[in-house]
Amino acid sequence: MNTALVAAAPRGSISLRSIAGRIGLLPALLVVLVAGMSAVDAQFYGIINVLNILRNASLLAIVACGQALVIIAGGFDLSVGAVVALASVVTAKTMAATAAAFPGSNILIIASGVAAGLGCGVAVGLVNGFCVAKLKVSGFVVTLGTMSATAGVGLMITNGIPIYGMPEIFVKGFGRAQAFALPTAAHVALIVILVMVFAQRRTLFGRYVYAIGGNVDAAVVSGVTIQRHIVGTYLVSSVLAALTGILLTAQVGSGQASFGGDRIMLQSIAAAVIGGVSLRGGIGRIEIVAISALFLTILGNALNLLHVDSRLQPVFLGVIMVAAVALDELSRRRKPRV
Amino acid sequence: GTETPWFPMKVYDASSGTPKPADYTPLPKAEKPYRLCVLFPHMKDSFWVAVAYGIVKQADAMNINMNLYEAGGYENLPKQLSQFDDCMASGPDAIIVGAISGAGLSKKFEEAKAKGVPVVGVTNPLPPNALPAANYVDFVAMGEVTGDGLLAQTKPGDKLNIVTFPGPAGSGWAESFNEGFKKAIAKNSNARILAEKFGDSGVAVQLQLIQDALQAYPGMNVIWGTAPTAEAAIGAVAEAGRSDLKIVSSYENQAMLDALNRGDILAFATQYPVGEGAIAIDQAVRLIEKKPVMSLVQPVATVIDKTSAPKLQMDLVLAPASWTPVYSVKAK
Amino acid sequence: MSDLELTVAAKDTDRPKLTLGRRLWSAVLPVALAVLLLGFTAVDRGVLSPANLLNIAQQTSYLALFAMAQTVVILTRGFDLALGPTVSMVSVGSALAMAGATASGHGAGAVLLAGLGAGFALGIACGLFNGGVVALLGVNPFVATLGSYNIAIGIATTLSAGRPVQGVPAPFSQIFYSGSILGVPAAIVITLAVGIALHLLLARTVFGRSLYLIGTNPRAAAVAGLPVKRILVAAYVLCSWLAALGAIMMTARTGSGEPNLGGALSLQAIAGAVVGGTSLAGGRGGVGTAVLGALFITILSNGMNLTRIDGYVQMVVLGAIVIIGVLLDRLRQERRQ
Amino acid sequence: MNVEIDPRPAEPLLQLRGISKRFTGVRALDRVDLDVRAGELHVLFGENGAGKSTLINVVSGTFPPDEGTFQFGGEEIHHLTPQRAREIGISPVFQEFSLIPSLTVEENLFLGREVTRGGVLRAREMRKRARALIDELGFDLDPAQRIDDLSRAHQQMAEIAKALLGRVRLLILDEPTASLTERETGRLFELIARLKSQDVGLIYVSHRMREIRALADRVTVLRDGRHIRTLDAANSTDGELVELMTGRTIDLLFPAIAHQPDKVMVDVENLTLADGSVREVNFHARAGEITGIAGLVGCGKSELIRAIYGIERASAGAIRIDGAPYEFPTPRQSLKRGIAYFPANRIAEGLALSRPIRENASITGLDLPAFARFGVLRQAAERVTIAGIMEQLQLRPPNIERSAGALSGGNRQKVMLGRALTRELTVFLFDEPSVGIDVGAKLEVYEFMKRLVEAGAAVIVVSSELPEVLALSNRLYVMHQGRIAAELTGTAKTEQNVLSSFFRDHLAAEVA
Ligand SMILES: Nc1ncnc2c1ncn2[C@@H]1O[C@H](COP(=O)(O)OP(=O)(O)OP(=O)(O)O)[C@@H](O)[C@H]1O
Ligand SMILES: Nc1ncnc2c1ncn2[C@@H]1O[C@H](COP(=O)(O)OP(=O)(O)OP(=O)(O)O)[C@@H](O)[C@H]1O
Ligand SMILES: [Mg+2]
Ligand SMILES: [Mg+2]
Repeated sequence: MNTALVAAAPRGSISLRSIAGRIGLLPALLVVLVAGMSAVDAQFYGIINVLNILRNASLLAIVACGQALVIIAGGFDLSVGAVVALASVVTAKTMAATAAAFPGSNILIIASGVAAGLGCGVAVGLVNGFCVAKLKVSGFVVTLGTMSATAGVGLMITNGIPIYGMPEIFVKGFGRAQAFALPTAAHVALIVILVMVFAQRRTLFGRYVYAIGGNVDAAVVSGVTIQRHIVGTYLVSSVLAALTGILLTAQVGSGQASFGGDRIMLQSIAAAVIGGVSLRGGIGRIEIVAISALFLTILGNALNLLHVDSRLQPVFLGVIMVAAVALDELSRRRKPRV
Repeated sequence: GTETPWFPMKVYDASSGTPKPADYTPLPKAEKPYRLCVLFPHMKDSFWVAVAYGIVKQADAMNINMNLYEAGGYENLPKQLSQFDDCMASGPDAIIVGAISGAGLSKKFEEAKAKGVPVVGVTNPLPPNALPAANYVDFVAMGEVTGDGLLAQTKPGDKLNIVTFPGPAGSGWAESFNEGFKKAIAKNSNARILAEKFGDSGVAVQLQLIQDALQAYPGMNVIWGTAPTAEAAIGAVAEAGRSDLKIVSSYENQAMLDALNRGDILAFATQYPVGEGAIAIDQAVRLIEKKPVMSLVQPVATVIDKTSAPKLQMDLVLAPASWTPVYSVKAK
Repeated sequence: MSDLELTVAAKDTDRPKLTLGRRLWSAVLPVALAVLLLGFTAVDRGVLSPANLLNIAQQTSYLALFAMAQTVVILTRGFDLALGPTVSMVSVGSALAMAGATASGHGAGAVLLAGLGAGFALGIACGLFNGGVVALLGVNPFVATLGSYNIAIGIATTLSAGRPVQGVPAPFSQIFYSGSILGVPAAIVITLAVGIALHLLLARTVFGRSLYLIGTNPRAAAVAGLPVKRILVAAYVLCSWLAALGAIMMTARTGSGEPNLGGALSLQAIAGAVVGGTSLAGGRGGVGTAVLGALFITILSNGMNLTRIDGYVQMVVLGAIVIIGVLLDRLRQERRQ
Repeated sequence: MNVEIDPRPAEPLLQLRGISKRFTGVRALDRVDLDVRAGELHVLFGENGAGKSTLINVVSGTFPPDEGTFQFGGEEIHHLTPQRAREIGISPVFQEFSLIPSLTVEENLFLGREVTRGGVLRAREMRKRARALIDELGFDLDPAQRIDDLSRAHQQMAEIAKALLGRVRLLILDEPTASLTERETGRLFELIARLKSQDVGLIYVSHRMREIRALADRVTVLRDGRHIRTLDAANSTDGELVELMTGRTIDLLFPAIAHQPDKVMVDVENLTLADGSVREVNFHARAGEITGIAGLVGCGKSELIRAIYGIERASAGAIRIDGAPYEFPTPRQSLKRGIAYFPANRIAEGLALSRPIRENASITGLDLPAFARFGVLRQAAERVTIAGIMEQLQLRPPNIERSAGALSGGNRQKVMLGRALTRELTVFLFDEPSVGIDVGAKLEVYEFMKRLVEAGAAVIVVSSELPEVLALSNRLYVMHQGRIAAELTGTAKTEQNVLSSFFRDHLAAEVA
């Protein structure tokens, strides 16, 4: 290249700006929160509290990762909460049934339960994906519909009554177990996050998810197959939600239709959006979403440790959430480009 | 199930304002196959399934038609209002309501009265004299019973450091339970409430609250809260290695009974929800037939612990595990 | 392949000549509604009775009002998750104000004013917060309104101590609920009036026009000199004000201030708007779509209640039919090309 | 270059017969025939909306044609998809870019044909190949930069590079120079020559007569979706082509504008922008004259006028409008003060595409009593006014209730210009006014400017098309790296002088 003809060298500020722009303020806020809490309350870094935080953050992070993927592809998954509940119920019910049929064969019981739970995720994910990709109904409406239907099925199965009868080892040896000083859920979440980060950065699927969310028309004319990948995002999201349902079931020791609800759905979207995923699609990184899940969990934990009145806690949570994102927004505010 | 008949059932007759012990016995049959609507806040736990069980069994026994609607949860007051309207539009002979908010339905009650449709309140408390007939325990009193139950099992001189988990803020019942419990606890100077943690009554939410409370209040030695609270607490407490912690539940469900039998919890309270459902049907029929009716029935709320559990008439507390809820009953 | 065609085709808003087939298609949602109604009637005569039709109209009026409120902000590519908690907060706030005014011995008029004033003030405050955070701080609407969702819940339960607030005076319920004009119940009258006013506002005023332009292309609207921030704030304020009005009507309906009144309303209102054909991508929709969506959802659940479909089966049916309804609507738009 | 050479086929590389394509109410293509031979550059020529892009979309597999046959390399092709098109060597450079804004240049280059091993991307391999390709093309493009961090010109380069990745037998260029400056254009032309010598067929769309002259082997003229004639470029004149295209004779010269410089309307002193794209610029524009600004890509010329209008933030310096200081410009204030801005990107910053033309045209006038009273729209008055304006600008089709998105490029520009006629304005800022619009429309835009200046307005034109700014402006500023490098007037205003200002620093640096 003829260096003499470089008209305008790229400006130095671009790289700095893009670093700030891409990672954002969230990790810094997280550090501040952790440091502040550690200074104020020694309980905060007590081993049990840390384990609790990690476990709860892991559960949220797993759902949020799937949600983030769907949002990056330009969609929305409102059904995750209902899937968590359905998977929990179906897992427990299947285990109870298998345990009755083949008492004692723990491996078979657990395998069948987990498979059935994940199967629910696969089923709902496929329905979501099919309706969005093939029937071209907006993701919001489709998942709103499947949210209602899935929750309905979960309640039809249980009538809200918890399901017991899982093998002890599933609860004690898996749900509440620890390995290398970390709870099971944290290991699962770590694996999920690593796989997702890898998929996002290093696989065709991840690349195409960005492309589809960034500009569908351009992706089409570039020869990207759209439908398959959209189905893929909804599938991943539902399966991860089902996984969370199974982990919760193992932890609590019973299958519950109350696990789902709007709460976990809203939280998962919040974690994704606060983690820098753009609701317009095309932008977002899984590792930051995981950090954001951790941030939200620690925030809730901190409010409890600080003995904030539980009726007023939502007020603090709301203000801090808005403030964090507003700060982030101001710090990365960039000039509009033509 | 057991063959013990439900009736006569021991209740308080609070029609006059002061509760008097009484025996409740329903009519054997309705004169005609009336059409009844039943409105529930939800059918998402074994508690409301138990009420439904009582309603369905009694409707069968009295040979009337019944349709049951559930609103999907305590956050759905507008939906219950709509269901009330839908019921009214279908022309029922009477309506039975498990109110999401007694105060919130008061206008509907007036409308039904104006149209001459009798309404019976079941299980959830209502403003005084809102309806011609109702049956529910006083939630404050029931909270108090659990407090008394806890104190009764405490050795004199033992310090009680309690965190309460009453249930969802703004639900009304959570606040009432909590108030009654605190009233009872105030009688013992060794008992102290460290904090009140409101939150949705799902196991997952309660679990997080408990985990945090275990950290925030290391001195806590009593967990008092909803049935899901107790259910979540069992695991969390075991995990934290705090076998000294006492767990008390403010109401009943299948899990509480099992936990009590295993010794995982100290006690739970019951208001005999199956009986409530059955009585509500009878009250409604009496109102339709203009027969004398006990206008406010209060089932005797009792606290169940390891010693009283075997004596408990189980089929007034919970529906049999084999029973699946039915949303409508057709008269023969 | 057809993806591109579709997305491109959807941009076109030409009005081709209406043939009979097209006319039928353009009314697919109303036709689906009629079919639904007839289907329910086949099972239960009561569905089409005048009493039930009035009942449907009355129930629709609340949801329609909330769906209209959402539509205002959805037009600008936003939404208001805090709508439900705003309703709860306004219900509690206005009931407290009225109870307070009554207690301090004011006359009926002053009590009513106190209730309305407190309710609308809370609503407008909520709208200012949402609008301010979205427009001035540039926070996306999801996070901004999820924040105020939490804040409003906290305020509602704290103010009320978690209990229904008694003391809503009879005249209040008289005016906003049980009253009627020419036999039409107050809720329907109010929603009709608000609907017409809002339609005129959207179709005939600079503000309304600006909402559509901003929703369609915010950058272009800003470059063309529209005061985008001010309009966004106004849109959120209008949305919350409408929510406050709905809250007041519902408080009159319940006769008490309810800290949980709005629990699940946010999503239901968004669903109402979107099912009726409002686009979450902004710039498309209006009063008509909001009312249609609300009507669709209300008729569906009313019909299922009257035909005695079991509670949880209703949820499954509702989910399926919502998807089918929107699918039909999409096919209709495709047909128009 | 990664271009494999096929033996020259006996018949045309691409042969289309009777291709038709309808959109809502529009017959975009009506039984069009087209032959493209290997090694030839075939220009598609026609007015805005004649169907050029539609034809290109059909050739590259984006739209299936409604009817007609399609042969490529002697083979009948059915059900062409974008993937298939690329596989057989058809490579399009689109007018509306096929780039994903949130991905990097390199990720975009390989989009749809990533190098993978078992579904896993081979990033290093792709980076190497991307860098090699960009170096070979001589583009000043960093493969690791995100598309939305790039100027439109750089995006155009990325789009071109994307088309040249892999084996190309037919390269399609839809207005590739619309946002390139001299240097890149030169590069592109070298490249085209090389491709031709390698027997690649090219379809080229442009509204610039100079380019057509320089490049074309044959020209196919389209009008209203119909094939009018295909002729040899060597044996045809510009006038002839334009007449075929429009159906009437048009004088192709720039209009003679009588500049009468009057008072200074825009006065910029020591202006520096917050993002550093403009530094310490002193600049003024007078009423009654056209002030031109030229410069290479990224020199900050757009940013300068955008700052005056209020969509870029200044960090130092002063702006005076008609002598009065203008401190914190915003678009709304600017319009009130009589300043209008016409953005270069009419899709991102100009139009609300799904809204009617009427609403798009009246948008800047909504604060005026002519369009609204007390916030209530006067719809009848609006319809009459806008219809009048659009008639004056000869909008085609003349229906102002159609959505702006259904218009061709030139007509979209007319809607933008129409905004200027809705209110009293004294300063007009044009950013690339003729990008993407056809010869006829260009002349109409120039006539429009002429009328404005002669009526005493101050007009500022920023343009990458040198002949345009040279011919139109009375005074011409040349910008370089955010600063004013020269101010040329009268006889000094020559292409040679502009180019030497463009490159002065570089030459100096090279000498040093
Ligand atoms: N997706 C579409 N939907 C509806 N009409 C369209 C669509 N695309 C193009 N048209 C119409 O088809 C005709 C041909 O458009 P096309 O874009 O091919 O023109 P063009 O020759 O490329 O013009 P330009 O020089 O402005 O790029 C125009 O009338 C245009 O309005
Ligand atoms: N080599 C480059 N690589 C990346 N970004 C660049 C480069 N040169 C310029 N830019 C970016 O482009 C912006 C300006 O580009 P732009 O092309 O819009 O300038 P311009 O002077 O208006 O040119 P034009 O009018 O030709 O578009 C600068 O803010 C800068 O960030
Ligand atoms: Mg074109
Ligand atoms: Mg520029």
